[in-house]
Amino acid sequence: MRNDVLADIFRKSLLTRVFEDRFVKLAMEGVVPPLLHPGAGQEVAQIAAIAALKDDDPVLYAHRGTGYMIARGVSMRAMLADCAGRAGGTNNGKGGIMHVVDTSKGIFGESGTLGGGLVISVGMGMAVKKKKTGQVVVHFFGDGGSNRGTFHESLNWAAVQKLPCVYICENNGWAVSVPVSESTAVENIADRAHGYGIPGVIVDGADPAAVMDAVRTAAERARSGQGPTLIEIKAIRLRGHYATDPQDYRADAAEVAKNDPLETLRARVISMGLMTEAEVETLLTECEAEVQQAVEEMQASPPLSPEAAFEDVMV
Amino acid sequence: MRNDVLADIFRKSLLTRVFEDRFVKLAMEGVVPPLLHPGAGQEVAQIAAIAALKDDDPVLYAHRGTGYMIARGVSMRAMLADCAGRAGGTNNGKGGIMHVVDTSKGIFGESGTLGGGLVISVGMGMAVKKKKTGQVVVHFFGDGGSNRGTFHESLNWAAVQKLPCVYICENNGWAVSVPVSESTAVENIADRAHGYGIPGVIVDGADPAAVMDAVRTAAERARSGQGPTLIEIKAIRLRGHYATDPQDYRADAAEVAKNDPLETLRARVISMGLMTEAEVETLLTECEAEVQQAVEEMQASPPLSPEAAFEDVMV
Amino acid sequence: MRTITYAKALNEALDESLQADEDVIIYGCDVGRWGGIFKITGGLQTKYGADRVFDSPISENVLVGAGVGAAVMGLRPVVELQFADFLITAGDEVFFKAGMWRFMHGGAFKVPMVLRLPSGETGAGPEHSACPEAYVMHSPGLLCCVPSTPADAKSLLKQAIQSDNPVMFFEHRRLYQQRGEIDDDAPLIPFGKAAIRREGRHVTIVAWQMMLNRALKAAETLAEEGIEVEIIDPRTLAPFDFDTILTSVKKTGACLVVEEGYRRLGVGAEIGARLFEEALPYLDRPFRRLAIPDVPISSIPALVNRIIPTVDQIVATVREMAA
Amino acid sequence: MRTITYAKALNEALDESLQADEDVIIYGCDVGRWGGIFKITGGLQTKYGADRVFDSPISENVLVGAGVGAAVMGLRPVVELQFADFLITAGDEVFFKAGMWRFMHGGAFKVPMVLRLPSGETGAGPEHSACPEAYVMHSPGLLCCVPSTPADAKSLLKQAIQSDNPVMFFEHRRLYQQRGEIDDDAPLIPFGKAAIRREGRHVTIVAWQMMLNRALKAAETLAEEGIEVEIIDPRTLAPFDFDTILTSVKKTGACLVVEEGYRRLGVGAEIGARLFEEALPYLDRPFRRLAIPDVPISSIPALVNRIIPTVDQIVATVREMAA
Ligand SMILES: Cc1ncc(C[n+]2csc(CCOP(=O)(O)OP(=O)(O)O)c2C)c(N)n1
Ligand SMILES: Cc1ncc(C[n+]2csc(CCOP(=O)(O)OP(=O)(O)O)c2C)c(N)n1
Ligand SMILES: [Mg+2]
Ligand SMILES: [Mg+2]
Repeated sequence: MRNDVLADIFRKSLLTRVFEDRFVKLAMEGVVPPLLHPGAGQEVAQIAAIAALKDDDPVLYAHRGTGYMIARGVSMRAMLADCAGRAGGTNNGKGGIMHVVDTSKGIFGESGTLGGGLVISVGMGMAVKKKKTGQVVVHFFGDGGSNRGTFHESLNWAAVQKLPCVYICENNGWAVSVPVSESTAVENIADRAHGYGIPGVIVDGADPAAVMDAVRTAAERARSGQGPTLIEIKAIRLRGHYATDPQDYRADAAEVAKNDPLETLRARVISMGLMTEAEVETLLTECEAEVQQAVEEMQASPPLSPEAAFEDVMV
Repeated sequence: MRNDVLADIFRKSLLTRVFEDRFVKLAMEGVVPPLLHPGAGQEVAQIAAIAALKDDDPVLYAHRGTGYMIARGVSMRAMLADCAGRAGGTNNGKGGIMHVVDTSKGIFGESGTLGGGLVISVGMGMAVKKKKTGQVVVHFFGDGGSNRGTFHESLNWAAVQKLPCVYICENNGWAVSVPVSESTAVENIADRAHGYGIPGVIVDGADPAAVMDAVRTAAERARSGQGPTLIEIKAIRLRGHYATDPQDYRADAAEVAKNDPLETLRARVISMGLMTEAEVETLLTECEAEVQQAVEEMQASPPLSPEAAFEDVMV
Repeated sequence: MRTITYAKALNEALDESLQADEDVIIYGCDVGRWGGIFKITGGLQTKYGADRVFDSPISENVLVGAGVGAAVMGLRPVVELQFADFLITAGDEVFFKAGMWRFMHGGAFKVPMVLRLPSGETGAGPEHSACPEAYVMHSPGLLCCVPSTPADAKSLLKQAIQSDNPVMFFEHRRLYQQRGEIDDDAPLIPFGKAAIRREGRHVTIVAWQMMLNRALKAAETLAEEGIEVEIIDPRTLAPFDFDTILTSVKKTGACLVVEEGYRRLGVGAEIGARLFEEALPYLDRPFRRLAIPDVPISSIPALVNRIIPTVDQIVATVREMAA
Repeated sequence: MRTITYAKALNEALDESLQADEDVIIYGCDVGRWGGIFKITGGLQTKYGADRVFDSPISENVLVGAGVGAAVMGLRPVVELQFADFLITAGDEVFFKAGMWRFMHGGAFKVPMVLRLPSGETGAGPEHSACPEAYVMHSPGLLCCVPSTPADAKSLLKQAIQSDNPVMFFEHRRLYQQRGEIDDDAPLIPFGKAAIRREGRHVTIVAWQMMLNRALKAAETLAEEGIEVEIIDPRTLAPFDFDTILTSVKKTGACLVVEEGYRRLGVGAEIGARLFEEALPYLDRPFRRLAIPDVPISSIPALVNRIIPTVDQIVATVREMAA
């Protein structure tokens, strides 16, 4: 893995963390609704995965975090505007943080019903295959969502058609308050690849190089017409399911906090000599300033007209 | 395998074949609608599977054939009445041949949407487990139906809960006109068991002893609280998808006809000395007479009142 | 008489039903250990054990379908979907399996299951915000409850669990914290019996749940102007107590339906059509409906408030009708 | 002018659309090699290749969902579900994904997909027999076609494929073999324009597809008795041409809706409610609906015929209305 790539993953992961922490604060202040599902603990892997793709490979995501968007350079101001009901958002007040979209950056949105994006990814794969655009369609989703029937229908048909799709399951061990072990009959979601005759790969979500490798291999496979891959990222959920979740169902929170992949990456970046402690501090300050600016710009944007409720239904 | 059991499987398979062939004739004559999906080629395995169960193990089936019902002794007269719209049927004109039901014989019906029975089986498994009845819930379905999302959701949750369920997929190579290879990403449906941490077993549908063994093992496993099993029966579809299907999409029909499991079983029963050729002929005549009697009794039953259309909606 | 919240009323109904009948089980995402994302099942797993109150995977199709299967075998499952919208996600299981499994098997089965459906706007966009009662009311084979008060919530939920038919039970999230009196000795409210929440003689309003609250507020303002509205809360949509509406409209000559569902082919459409069928000689003034104007539900309060009927709109509409 | 069947008209529309636009693809169970279980896609795979016309697994959720995904990326998928009922089975994908993917992403996408939905009674029971248009018409974000003649079928299907919005296209199976004239030079029929199939002055009947045929037959009998009905075929239910109905009812003063869907909250409910809202001064006689009386559809002809409106019922109802 190239050093500059690693540094960039660190920078974007840090920015994501700062952005989401600020988002949660804004939610507490009532500036935006508390509907963010923080991605803390998963940003490094999300951003590493995106780093292994081409910029125009379309991405569908689930609800956990904004790493995908930050990785692709979606405007933080716009995401905040989506939530605060101000002009200049990505979805004009229709979808809040759940449906951030920016097709110019390959961000293709989210299904509010879990697993709903899987079926869409199949059609997107059909289209890029037919149009021979060379793109790979990538869908991120959670362990919980992988228990929906759409997972089965989608992976099967994508495999039959050898579609250029990459399925990335971020297994963070929880679906709201339910641990994977109580909802899912296998330990590794990747084992399910076997039922579709496709590769199933497990990677450590704290290891950006491993994530990039796996995604790069899967994307190459997809691009060369060999069909989809299922990648399982072993992840940790550092925060609650949603911003204000008390997590009173959870005993592992403190334990998990010790293994924050962002901390691991920070230490690595420093130990590798890519950045000094001081440079990391400076970077943090820069991230905070960047987020601050986004917040201010968002707040300077006019509120959406209530009449926007009637727009965007049909062409 | 005991000889008397084998002979009984032969007898019931022959009766099923005779019954269904007569059904198709009645359909041509306009006595019943042509909605039967003939099970020819699959009866031996269906009946062998039922032979491995206890009489009160509840069975859900899909649309292919009537072997399950004949095996359990459901009245042929009643099944014909269901289709001809006469009194004395099992579903009072509501469901025709698709929804034959006789809970006293453990026949629990069919979902008209493929895969719809899978989800129901899970709840039935939950109930017999909770009530500790010692029953095993058995669901038969086709290869095509196994591509529905309900397969995934059901097998996962049944496995998580270690429900006393046995899933039997009759893979006859076709879903109407679509060969399995074009719709399904794996060669063996049984491989999908891997994604649910349960045993996946493949058996030859022409070998009743093998089918019985597999089902008995699975039922024991289920009864002892170890959870579900997925059994794949490699089957052949001798007839068209429905009674009058021209099968013009199909090149393998003649080839397949050479391997009729009922013929194999007949030869075996004779070669083992369980029956003579003459006894088999007599049995055939008896089956025809039994079917004839069912037809006559059905025709002697009064037609349903059209007002029955309003009954059975709610308790 | 005690005063409790709607949420507590639901919890008590579940608790007492679990207590009364060993065949009652409860499951759904997060309902067990955590007591549900809206905390309606709180404490029940601890009290009744994880074999009667338990969590499920995120698999709405099997959640509902298993309810049918369990019911068929003699249990009384109470299943929670986290958002009422998800009944669409489990469409086959709701409409064909719960609604028709008995029918298509000629009455061989009873399907005593309850599907709990928290409804109403959340700010989480169009898949998490609807009041999709109309789909249910259009479909044969399903009962449908829409309780508006803590007392009704408790009574109807107990009744639903005791029913031998499948019941779609809509709980409005915005009512969870609303308090109301409850009489522990009152008999259970029968299905298909509307409540007259306010008597009046000028205009009949039909409304339930959050819209009932708004109608009641509007009525106060209108009363000050001398306009007396009669407000009818259907309590169950299937069966539907049309007679109470008919009697009222024969008196007032005018009817407004206020609902939080989509307008086109909504509950109001059925009420309007039936009045036109059965009460034409009594209809003095045009029928009116306030409902979501056939656009999906956004995620921003300002936009959402633009499409869900408000107290002001109710007041203005009734004023026009009474003019 | 040529005379062709409704089935042939649909096949021609697909053929010409595949010919005209490389982005059109067709898939569904059995539509490829076999040309569809109702033979509507016959010959198309041979002509356009298996990468444009192809078979699918039995996976209704991904069939519809992939249509949305393909549409979003610039294709124009035409997806067949074998039975219109199955739109319930793919409820999430139909109502939330096709209907709302554009909306919830603030207009970032177009969703030019067509879902072909063969409807009407088959004798195969309640999951294979419905005309579930009402669910679609109740839901925002979807267009809805219900062509009744070969000419309409061809024109509306071509229009649907060219539309940048998702279209639910109901084809009635009982019409497939019906023949009708078609003018190859006629411009495409716009969405939202009803057809007056017969002019009259006593009673307005709204009906489409098989019920339109029955209404037309009934009209002949009634004409012999001096009762002249005006028959309106909406052609599309979303958008819905209410104005044509309004104009007619202002003339006749009486309206009967005949539909093959369930009665409660059906299309007729909406028409009745709107007339009551907008035409009260013109309404001489009570509104009437003939529809399936809110029971699931059986599998025996005698029982099915008891619940689907008949010519005789239409005649009798209009007679009462005109009396
Ligand atoms: C079909 C559906 N069911 C339930 C929900 C409610 N819900 C939202 S997120 C969530 C948990 C998701 O778990 P997982 O997929 O593991 O993602 P994570 O939150 O762990 O990132 C649930 C149950 C939903 N949005 N859609
Ligand atoms: C959800 C659903 N989709 C499609 C159909 C129509 N259909 C009925 S049988 C069948 C083929 C089934 O194939 P398979 O499951 O392999 O069973 P087989 O007919 O081979 O026994 C199809 C497509 C249906 N009934 N339900
Ligand atoms: Mg998770
Ligand atoms: Mg098959």
